[in-house]
Amino acid sequence: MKSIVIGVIGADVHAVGNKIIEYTLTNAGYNVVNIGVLSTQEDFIHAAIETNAPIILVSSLYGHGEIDCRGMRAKCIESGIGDVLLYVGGNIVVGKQDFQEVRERFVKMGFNRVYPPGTPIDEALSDIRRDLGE
Amino acid sequence: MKSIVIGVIGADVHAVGNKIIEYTLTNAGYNVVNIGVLSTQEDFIHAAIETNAPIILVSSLYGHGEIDCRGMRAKCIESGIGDVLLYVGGNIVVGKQDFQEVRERFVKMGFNRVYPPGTPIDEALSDIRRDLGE
Amino acid sequence: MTTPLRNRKMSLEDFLEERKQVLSGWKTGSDPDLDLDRAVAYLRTVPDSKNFAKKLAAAKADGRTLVQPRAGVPVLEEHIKLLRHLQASGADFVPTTIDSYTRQNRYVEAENGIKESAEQHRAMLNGFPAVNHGVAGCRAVLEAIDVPVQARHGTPDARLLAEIIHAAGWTSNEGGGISYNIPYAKSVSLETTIRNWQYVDRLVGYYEDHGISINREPFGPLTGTLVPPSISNTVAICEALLAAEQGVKNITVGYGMGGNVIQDVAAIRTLLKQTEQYLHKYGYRDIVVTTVFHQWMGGFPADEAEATGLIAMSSTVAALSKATKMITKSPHESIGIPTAEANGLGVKASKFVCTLLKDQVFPDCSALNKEMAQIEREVDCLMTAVLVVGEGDLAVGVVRAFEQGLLDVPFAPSKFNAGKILPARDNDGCIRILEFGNLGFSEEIKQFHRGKIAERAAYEKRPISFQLTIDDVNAVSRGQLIGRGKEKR
Amino acid sequence: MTTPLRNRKMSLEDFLEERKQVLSGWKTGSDPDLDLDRAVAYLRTVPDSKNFAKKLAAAKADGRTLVQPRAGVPVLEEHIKLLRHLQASGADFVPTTIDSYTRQNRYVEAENGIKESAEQHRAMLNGFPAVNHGVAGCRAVLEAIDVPVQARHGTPDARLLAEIIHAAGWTSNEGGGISYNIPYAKSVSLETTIRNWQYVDRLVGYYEDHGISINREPFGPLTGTLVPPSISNTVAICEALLAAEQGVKNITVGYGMGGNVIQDVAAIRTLLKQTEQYLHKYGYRDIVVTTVFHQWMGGFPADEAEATGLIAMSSTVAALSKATKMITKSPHESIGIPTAEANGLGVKASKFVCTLLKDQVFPDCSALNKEMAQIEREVDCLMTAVLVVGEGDLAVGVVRAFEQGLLDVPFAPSKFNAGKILPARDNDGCIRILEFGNLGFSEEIKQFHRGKIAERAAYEKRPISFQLTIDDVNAVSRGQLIGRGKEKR
Ligand code: B12
Ligand code: B12
Repeated sequence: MKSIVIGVIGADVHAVGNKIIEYTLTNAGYNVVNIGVLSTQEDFIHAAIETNAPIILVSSLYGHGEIDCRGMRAKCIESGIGDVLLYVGGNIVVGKQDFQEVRERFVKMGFNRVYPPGTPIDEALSDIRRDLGE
Repeated sequence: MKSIVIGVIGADVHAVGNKIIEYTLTNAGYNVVNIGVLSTQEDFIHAAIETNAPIILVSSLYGHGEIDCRGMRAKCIESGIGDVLLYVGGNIVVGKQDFQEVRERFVKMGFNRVYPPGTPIDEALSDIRRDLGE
Repeated sequence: MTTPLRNRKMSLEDFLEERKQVLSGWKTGSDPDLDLDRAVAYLRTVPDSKNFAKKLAAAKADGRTLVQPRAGVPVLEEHIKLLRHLQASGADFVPTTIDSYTRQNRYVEAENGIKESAEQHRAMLNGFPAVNHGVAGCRAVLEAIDVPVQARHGTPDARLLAEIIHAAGWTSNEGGGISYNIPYAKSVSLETTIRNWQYVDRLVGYYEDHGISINREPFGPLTGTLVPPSISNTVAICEALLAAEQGVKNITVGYGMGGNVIQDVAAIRTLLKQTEQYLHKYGYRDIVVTTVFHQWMGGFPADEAEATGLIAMSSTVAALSKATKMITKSPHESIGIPTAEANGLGVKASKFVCTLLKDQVFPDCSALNKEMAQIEREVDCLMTAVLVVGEGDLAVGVVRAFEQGLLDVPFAPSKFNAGKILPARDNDGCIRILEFGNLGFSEEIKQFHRGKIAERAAYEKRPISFQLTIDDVNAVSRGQLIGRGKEKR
Repeated sequence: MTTPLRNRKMSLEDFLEERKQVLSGWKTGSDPDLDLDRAVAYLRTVPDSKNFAKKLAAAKADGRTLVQPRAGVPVLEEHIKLLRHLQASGADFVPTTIDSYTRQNRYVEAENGIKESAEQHRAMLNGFPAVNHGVAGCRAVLEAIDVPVQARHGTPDARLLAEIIHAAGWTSNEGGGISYNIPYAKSVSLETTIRNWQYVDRLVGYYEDHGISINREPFGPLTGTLVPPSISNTVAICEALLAAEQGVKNITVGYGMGGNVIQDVAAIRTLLKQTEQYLHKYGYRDIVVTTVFHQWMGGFPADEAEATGLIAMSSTVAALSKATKMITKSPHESIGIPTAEANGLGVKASKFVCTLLKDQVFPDCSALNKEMAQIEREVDCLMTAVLVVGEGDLAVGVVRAFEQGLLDVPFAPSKFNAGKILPARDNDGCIRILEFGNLGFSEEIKQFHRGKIAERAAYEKRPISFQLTIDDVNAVSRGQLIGRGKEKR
């Protein structure tokens, strides 16, 4: 069973989506490592190292996602998991912005996949499967 | 007491505003000659001639105002009341259009004053007073 | 026409005889697809999902409120585009609003309007001239979309229009001899329009006899302006009875939102209940009655957000009242005929609310029961007055009742309407009557209304007068329900 | 702190002692305007029209529902512009939503956020960092507008924030030791937050002692997600009692719309009734209690027209429930912090509905009475449980009740919340409980909930499971209230 690290980054306490993601991915057959809300980049990375997870799903709902996610890829590289898959979703920036631009910003920051607001986790499942070579 | 001719032009049956205009102008001290809904240009002009009214208030609500009002000034001139004041108000064109343009179109057609949707008759009263030299 | 007006089913012969003349009213009347056998054959091919009558019956069984906008533009391709957009926005039924020239049977002017609209690339008519477009044009509309289509208009003489739209597979037609006369005409007699609509209903009866379900919808809101529910409900019941006599089997009675939530729910509930009661009483037993709630029909606020607020508030009341259908407005209402986009926004907001509330009902309660009982009493009183003056004949009764002001609709343009009553709101915002003219109310009912209005006037510390009515007419577009006097604003 | 947590008014000395430390938390704490005498003097100059407490009391007397949006941007000038726009849109009160760094007392990051926002000309923070802006900045806000200002946040330790905003003339502060912990924190103990909020309330008590009315508003909706009314009402009552003990005199208890109209009206009515009852019971008699209804607090639909529909539908319910205030959402809700314009649209639509319905009330009826009685029973049961485990002390009781799961909030991030209960809707859309954990409900109450959920599951022909909860969480944003199983969709 492959492990997936999930959590909500930064000073963000939105817990509902996180619980739904845990439930859905567990049902889909993954070993879900949920580090919960108010998690730092380090929390995510440590959890991934510990459980040998090939993928990290970062949630950010509250608007500070851009600040909170900066440098995360570099930290992964430093920690020796430079090729871990990084997904991010939720309401990752402040306000209604053109999502093409937002995506580019996060891709530049080293995220492999970037989801617009309200994308239900079910819709991301096929991406996960594909990226994990399943 | 000065006479004011009011009515609703064309195949238009919107009667509510017309009744309110009658009530308001009567209260304001005018002799209101109300020819009602479904009135033709000729109906307005005859009423103005008969009552020696210096002003005609055309209402058009239903959207065909532009077609219905064309040539009205010419008909007034033909009938010998070329200098009668012509006001038009209501919802005088189809749909939400830029009102500057709409006004110009009606001014070109010979209307002295052109009112945007929902202008209550009370707001036009001061124009009437001024234009009648009161 | 020589036979006197009676509420009696037209014989097939008379109908077919009159039909020849009707079809000769405009060139499109000679289309071979107007042959009744061919029309029936075509209507048989219309799937249930596009049948208005069937979809409404199913919604009633489900306890859902379905939504339908108003919409119509002159040019065929544009009209189809518009309806497709509304369908995509969630409309359960699509309309085709007919232009005002067609409503007055002025087909030459309608023809000019189509041409000019096509040339100028903007709509010069306020609707779709269905008669000019003919059966082929109307079929093109039906075939381009996936939900049932209805004609909505305000036509005193809609005989040719009805022939064309039904032969084109449109399975519903709005209107009636009273509701498409009194608010929509000035000098057409009720006798004429009732006859015309007997024909329209007889046509539907013909189709029913041939196994084709077609819905008919009296226009409930009348002038849309402070109409007391008992008056509009009485008119709806009369038209339902007149339609049933001609063989109509699927009727949607309507009501335009008044603004007091309890009165609105009471109005829809009694409308359904009393329409069914009266139909049964007069022996029409196999008729499916549904209801339609019209979102606020009076002057709208100009601000689009406020207008949308009013639309969704109307939807909340409609859904809780369990009306079968709701006619939606758009954020452009106070300005002009909406763009497809604005119209779609109205549909979306409305549909969202109705779907959200589909499992909920306004609860039974004494305030509601009292208002229902009041409306029922008033309707019974008016119906009795109509039948008494009609010496037992409903059609005759309606004509005479309007003549004598026993039935009277506020703000109506028709000279066949007495125009003596003045409505105003009471202190809760319910629509009551201030001045009765000769309205067929009992003294007891009048006392009730007087008391209610007096209560409000006292609260506002001002005399009872037409000023209350005026203030109430203007109130909603200015963000108030009750047009309060200065003291209480 | 050495004294054990107790629900007892802080002595003036203890308060002033602690105050020194609080003010040293960030450089803006040393502003001389934070001197209490100077602050009182400034607050005396704030006109009644900008006093939150007074405006609410007047609205309650009038039976009106006033509206307030959420809003806050990092840069001062931009924030003022935003609030002015909202005021012009009709907001009766303006908010200042505080950014999430400030909420965690991370003032350094907040400072960076302000700078970066100014440089990049777009908001990099999700709110207004009031502590960083200090008394002068906050006064500039107050002075730029004509209605009362409130801070809205979610801050476990809001002591410094409270000091700054009140000294700046903001006459209301949202939050509480439970409601700004359980939904907003992960590892801050309830003991800590209750203490912190005792301080915040004691500060308000100080002002009250000096003749300054200041409103306090526990955050009613908690996680905003399927919270059964009895749970949020119990928390609100506990916080009202805790605040009253510290000398607060003007309290607004809140509730987040659930979606079933009757349950929502019942929740607001019982919230007012029981809060007043419990305050009286414990000897707090001179307190003005008002209510605030939050428009739908869960996931919103992405479509703006649908979102506006939901906003206006919420407003209809709020107005009929006679809540004193309503917190509005915007058509951008599901996407991100709204533009000023989108926020203003939400205010306009909401205000229009509330004004239109100001003379109407949801009628008394047995369905409503039943739901009210149910909520009251549940609240009494939970309150008893709290006081029993607290051995008579409310503060202690709250801490222990959460520890033991006697009080439990669904979907809360806090590890001091048991997180064992699972809510789900019944067949009418009322929020009930599926899995009780250790919730302090009597067996009789549990049976009631089980019966209601079983009814729904049977209707949907599926087992009772967490899937119901999940489907309900997602339902509204997808246009449904009840997340029906496949069989009944
Ligand atoms: C009530 C109403 C009806 C009722 C009318 C009942 C009756 N017989 O009176 C019914 C339901 C029957 C109806 C029918 C139709 N209506 Co209609 N109706 C309205 C509505 C909702 C309110 C009108 C009203 O009574 N307002 C209250 C009165 C007091 O205000 P008022 O009429 O605007 O008049 C005031 C001012 O405008 C001003 N004023 C008026 N004239 C003048 C003139 C001058 C010189 C001045 C200074 C001021 C002035 O003073 C008046 C008093 O304060 C409006 C939309 C709206 N405004 O919200 C649509 C509206 C006017 N209707 C419209 C349409 C299209 C129709 C129909 C063609 C189609 C349909 N919907 O069925 C038919 C038309 C039939 C026909 N042949 O005319 C459109 C017109 C579209 C356009 N211009 O682009 C509107 C704008 C709705 C819309 N957005 O689509 N309607
Ligand atoms: C409920 C809610 C709250 C509750 C949260 C309770 C709790 N502790 O969980 C409360 C009221 C406490 C709250 C507080 C705040 N909130 Co809030 N909140 C919401 C709301 C209404 C719903 C969120 C939710 O639960 N949705 C339901 C779940 C199931 O959906 P979801 O969270 O979107 O998650 C799903 C998908 O997004 C996706 N997903 C999520 N992450 C990821 C990651 C990947 C990789 C993938 C593939 C998919 C994915 O899958 C999930 C399951 O299907 C949203 C707006 C909305 N969506 O309508 C605002 C919203 C998220 N909140 C917002 C804000 C600003 C705040 C506050 C800062 C301010 C405030 N309003 O008080 C505070 C933040 C406090 C903090 N420090 O975090 C903003 C964020 C703005 C922005 N990004 O521009 C929003 C968008 C509202 C708005 N438009 O202003 N909030």
